[in-house]
Amino acid sequence: EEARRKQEHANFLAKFRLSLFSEILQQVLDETIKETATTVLQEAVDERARCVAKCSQEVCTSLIEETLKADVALLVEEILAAELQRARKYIK
Amino acid sequence: MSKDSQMRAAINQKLIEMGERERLKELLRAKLVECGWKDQLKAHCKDVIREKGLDHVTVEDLVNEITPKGRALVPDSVKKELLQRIRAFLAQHAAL
Amino acid sequence: MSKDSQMRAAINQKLIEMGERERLKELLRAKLVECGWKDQLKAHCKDVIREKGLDHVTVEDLVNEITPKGRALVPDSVKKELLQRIRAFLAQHAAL
Repeated sequence: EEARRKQEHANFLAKFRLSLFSEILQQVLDETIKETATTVLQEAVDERARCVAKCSQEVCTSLIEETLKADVALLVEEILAAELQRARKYIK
Repeated sequence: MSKDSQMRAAINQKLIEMGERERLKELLRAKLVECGWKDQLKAHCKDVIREKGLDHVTVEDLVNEITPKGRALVPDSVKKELLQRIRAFLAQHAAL
Repeated sequence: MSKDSQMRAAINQKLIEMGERERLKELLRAKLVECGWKDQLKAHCKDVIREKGLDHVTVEDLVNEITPKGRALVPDSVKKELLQRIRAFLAQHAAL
């Protein structure tokens, strides 16, 4: 009877051990996988937002620079031409 | 209540009361970081996002996509250690 | 090609495709006239010509001389408005 009881208990513990093991493994994996997916996705979203903000700023700066370059050149040409004309008139 | 379920309930209560359940989970989490599993999982997440495009993937999609790989990547040594810890606890606290 | 340069290229392409880049330049020009930038720069240009003498300046010299001032004179509010417009455009049009 004692031997039978011991065997039954050993069987119970073996089953319990495995079920506890699977339960803990599954729980921790599920939690960690969800947490990792959430974090990585959020990081990717944040990283893109940072990149868009930085690049928008750079595009804006280059657009201003391009416009200034063209406009300053035009302005200088106009003024120089006007000044030359004025000088010529004066000499005449 | 059968004898088995009574015993199960008693051990479960002991696991919680003694904080062993949380400790087992903590151990597993730490081991998963230590063995590089978490980094591999992160890298796999990034691959999936890159592949599908950021605008076409939700947390749920990502979880569904990476779970099989996540499960498969758990090293046997980590599983073995967890099982060992459970066995030791039961040997100490679930004696006949 | 780095991520940043890919993104910059994508933004520029979208702005050009939709004609927004030209509209933004026009807006900038209008704002620069409105805030007196053009008048200030004209005056500065004339000062430089007077200072150096008409016979001793070329278009290139003058451009090099007054460009830094032209850059510095662009009001922050104008830069801010332009950036705002780019952001609004991207939010509306670009799946970047």
